[in-house]
Amino acid sequence: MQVEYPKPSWSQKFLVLDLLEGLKTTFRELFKPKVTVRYPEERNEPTDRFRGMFKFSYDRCIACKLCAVACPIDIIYIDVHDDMIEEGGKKKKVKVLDRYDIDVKRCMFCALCEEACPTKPKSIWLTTKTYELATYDRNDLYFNMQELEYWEDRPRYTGLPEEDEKPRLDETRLLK
Amino acid sequence: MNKALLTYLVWPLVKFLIAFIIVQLIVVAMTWIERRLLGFIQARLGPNRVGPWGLLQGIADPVKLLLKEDILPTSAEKIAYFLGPMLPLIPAFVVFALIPYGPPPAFTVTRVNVGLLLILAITSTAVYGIILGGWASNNKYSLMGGLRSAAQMVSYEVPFGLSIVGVLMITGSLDLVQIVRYQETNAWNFLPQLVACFIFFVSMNAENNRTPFDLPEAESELVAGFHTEYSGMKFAFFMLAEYSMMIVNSCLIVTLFFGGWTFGMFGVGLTTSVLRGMGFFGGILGAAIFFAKVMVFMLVYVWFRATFPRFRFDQLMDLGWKWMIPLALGNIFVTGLFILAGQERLMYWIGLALLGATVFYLGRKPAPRKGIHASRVSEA
Amino acid sequence: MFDVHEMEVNFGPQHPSTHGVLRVLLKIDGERIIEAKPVIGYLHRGTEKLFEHMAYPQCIPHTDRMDYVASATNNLGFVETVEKLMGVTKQIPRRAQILRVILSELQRISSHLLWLATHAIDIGAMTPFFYCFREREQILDFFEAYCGARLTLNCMRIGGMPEDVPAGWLEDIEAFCDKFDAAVDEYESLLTTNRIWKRRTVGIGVLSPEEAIEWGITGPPLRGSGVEWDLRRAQPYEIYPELDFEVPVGKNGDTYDRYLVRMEEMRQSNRILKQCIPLIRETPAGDLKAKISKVIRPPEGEVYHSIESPKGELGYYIVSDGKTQNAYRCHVRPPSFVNLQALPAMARGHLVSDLVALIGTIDIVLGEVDR
Amino acid sequence: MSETTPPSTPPPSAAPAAPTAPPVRGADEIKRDPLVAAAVARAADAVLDARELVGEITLFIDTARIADVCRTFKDDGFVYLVDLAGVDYSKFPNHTGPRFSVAYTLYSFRRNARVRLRVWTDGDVPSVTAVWKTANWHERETFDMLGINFTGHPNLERILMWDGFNGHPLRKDFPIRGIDTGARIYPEVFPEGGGPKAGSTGKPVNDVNLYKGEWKAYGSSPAAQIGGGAKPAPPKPAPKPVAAPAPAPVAAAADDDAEEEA
Repeated sequence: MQVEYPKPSWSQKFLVLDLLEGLKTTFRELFKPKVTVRYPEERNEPTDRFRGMFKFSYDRCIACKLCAVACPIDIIYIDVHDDMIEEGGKKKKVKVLDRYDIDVKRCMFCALCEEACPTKPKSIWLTTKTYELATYDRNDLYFNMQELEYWEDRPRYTGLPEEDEKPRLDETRLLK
Repeated sequence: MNKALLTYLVWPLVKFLIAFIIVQLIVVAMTWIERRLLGFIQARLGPNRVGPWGLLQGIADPVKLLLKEDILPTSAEKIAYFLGPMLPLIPAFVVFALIPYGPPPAFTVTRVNVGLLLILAITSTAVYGIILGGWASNNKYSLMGGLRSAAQMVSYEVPFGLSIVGVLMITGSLDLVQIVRYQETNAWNFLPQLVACFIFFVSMNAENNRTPFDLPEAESELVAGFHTEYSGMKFAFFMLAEYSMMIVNSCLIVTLFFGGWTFGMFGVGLTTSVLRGMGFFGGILGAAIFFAKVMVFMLVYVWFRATFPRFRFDQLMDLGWKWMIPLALGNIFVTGLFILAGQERLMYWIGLALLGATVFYLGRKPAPRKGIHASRVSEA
Repeated sequence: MFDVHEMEVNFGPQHPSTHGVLRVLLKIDGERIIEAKPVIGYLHRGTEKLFEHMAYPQCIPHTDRMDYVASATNNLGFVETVEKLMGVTKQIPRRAQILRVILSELQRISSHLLWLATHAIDIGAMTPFFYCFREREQILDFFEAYCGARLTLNCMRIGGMPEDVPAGWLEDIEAFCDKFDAAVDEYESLLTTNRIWKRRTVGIGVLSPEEAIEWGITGPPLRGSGVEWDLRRAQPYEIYPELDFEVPVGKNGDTYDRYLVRMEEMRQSNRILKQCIPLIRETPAGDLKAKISKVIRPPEGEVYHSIESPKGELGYYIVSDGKTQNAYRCHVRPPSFVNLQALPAMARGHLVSDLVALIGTIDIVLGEVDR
Repeated sequence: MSETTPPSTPPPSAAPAAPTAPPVRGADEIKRDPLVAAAVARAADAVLDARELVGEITLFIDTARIADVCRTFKDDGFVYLVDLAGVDYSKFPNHTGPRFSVAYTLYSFRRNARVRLRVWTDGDVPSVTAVWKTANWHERETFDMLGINFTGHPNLERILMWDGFNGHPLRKDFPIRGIDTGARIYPEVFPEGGGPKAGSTGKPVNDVNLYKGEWKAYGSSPAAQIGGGAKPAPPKPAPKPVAAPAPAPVAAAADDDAEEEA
């Protein structure tokens, strides 16, 4: 289909109507409602499927490592050891989760780990509707098992650390 | 105290200071108004954080710029680099002594019988600072911005001046007060001189590097044009000069084409004599009308900025030399013919007819273009 | 006196209108471009190398990051290629196919809106930018409602779609579609007839159809040159054969034609969306995945498959060794990379200001150029 | 452009393969396919082999004659070079023969179908930039990523990596974590070895040369040097000496740690 080219008439050209048309549009827009949100005071509620900060449930996790396998960038670190417990007089082998860390600063929030999780309900999920993850220290974005489960209770940021304690940009990490 | 000293030195200085302060207040206000209005046009809110409705933005910005580090590029030409932001300020400020803000004599600073020429002469020197700043920054983008600015100023100075000639022929004076007095007894000059008014308006946009013509600082092409390397207070000076020049040109177009401080035509309405009859309050009212009109044009600047794309450099030159100048010359010729024929009133009607036709066309809904809308046509 | 005094200017990589980190080495005489040489690679992340080292499903989030303003079509291209290699293209459930089309057409609109926004602001019209973003935000809201992310969607899976549509989603899209044509009219009222816009775009960067094919240009730039070729029509995938839409073409091959073509494409995408919504309502809910094994291990072989991304032909060339779960080699044919190649030819003889318009009209995304 | 008008329905050759395995055609049969028959007939001796998978025809071409064959195909209607991709087959299971392969995907608007030409090479391939202008960047990219020399290319330099980069990232022996390129952003602040300079911050310098041995080994391995270096290489480039003091040449210490247990 050939696109149609506008062909203004001579009088329209003479009266610069093409320019005035644009002025009309902008003038009309002046009185239309504004769409911006004054962020810290007003917030848009994320949708139910919004992929935000992780949440982990130790009780549900069966230590199957499927999430770590599914992760495209290998930021889920899991250590497991086998343990024997007695249940109803029988000895039973269970996996015990020693370590479940997520390096959230490298995460790209693709939610493949959530998709891979076999438990129902999921033991790792991202639909927490939390997106304000900025910190002053990179290391604060490395979450271990407890932090992943109870990050709401993590101590809030209280101020810049002292000059000596400030983490330095470590080039080794960049090169890796 | 010596009466002559009072008349020729003290009072003008006081009046100039008052006018200067008002103008600077407008500049400060414009930094907020422009962005706020742009925001509203663009479906957003604009600066609304500093003070109620962001009103204190105009103060916060200069404070920030003052406190900012003043960077001097290592390879810059130091003297020229410093002079760059200063030079445009001088003409931008001096001109305010020449503009009649209200009914004379109380509300004019000085009354020069060739005031118009003097203003043109002074304002056209403002470009030196921009060229100097652009060149001295030792940056290719700055240099290109400076050169563009120079070419643009030179080109548009001509239609700018020529468009005024028609007004001069009608009013028969170079004295701004006389021009205003003429307009209150006859129609405002934009009616008989609609074409000249258009040319003047376009040229003044070009002179001020405002949006359809903002090539010297075209941020998408030249990063920031001539002030790429400027920061802090020097940058603020450039901005101050630009906004001051915008106000100067708005004052000029109001004075020349829109009846200055008066609000009435054919001797009806708030003419000078009526305002004088009201005493000092009348003078204040006249000045208020004047600045209200000026503000309207300042807002139109913003409106244009929100609407139009930018010309290309050669097209800008084309427009100036191939369209604006012939059009201005033709306007002079036609005006002369009308004056010779003694049919000056006829020009009003032509101007009115043109305005009416524009409004009529604009009010109509544009016919949908068939091909582009084929998707919806086929569905119907 | 009439010597040519060349000046070399580094246009980018940090420049407001190079759409990322493109660097163009310019040789200019005054403002006229004698030679423009694009220098790319500043955003090279080795995506192809990464693809060789991760399983096929893990690659999908990485395809998002190539053309990051049109990630749904990137996903679509990748999953379709793998499906073609596995020979399961025919088994994809219809609902998943329609959903893929809906997502990719929404993505096309959003990508074109971003193009229009940046193209207009490059040429100096700043207001269309905000109007476009207003509508684009709504589309991103749809994406967020569907898959939880706004930009890097990761919204398709090999063999189907991950999730069904959320409640009320289709109604929202319908409401958006009804309003969208008026929004395009609004953008056009600011630009299409505007004489300044026409002066800036008509006759700039003219590409003849032969030249365009010689340079391998695809997508709207090719159609702007008058070649009626759209992969959705030429080699239809998903449910495109059933849909009624036009392929707009220009005739002069200049920037203005490319602009008109893209504007019309937005309308046509909208039209496709309107057709898709009744179609998806007819299909049973929840039928979204083909019955393929969870472990994806395609047979040995090589395959090239391409789809019509908003920017042109987005192709994936995958070599599989049949033994591992990851591609032995995955080469991406990014449309921007190939289209950008014509920039020197298009820019020669134009002014610096036109270069900005040309970069805008090619519609490059540096994430895709450099990968 | 009457030729570019696509037919309203795609020919069956473009349709994706049905799940039931299509009958496997022999090489001669594929060569007689109406899609490629005309072009193959004109360059019959250069077409070594033919294969078909999911409806896509792959023709194996004599490396030395690829430019001529491409010209033939272009004249026959395959006017559009879709894609040009190099593959390093060195770690392909059960692969013998030349290390690299270059695949040219051509498209004919008239037939609305693609065909793939492939050549095998150990380093040199004649350039097809004279046939299609678009091949220019494709070949530069393939050279950059895989180190395949395209002889006759007008401007064969690196395109995605920077000039002077040593190695070709998409080769199978290139470590996925990258190599030490020696690039330092601010040499005086961050000297060779990384980390802030001693004394500049009052802190001890960190030792960052974690993978140095491996990098050096890679830089001096012969694998990194076929057609390596920044300059447009001559047809048969001599191995370029690296500046780094070469330790005993180690076979490419490619440590692909990403072959994960996925």
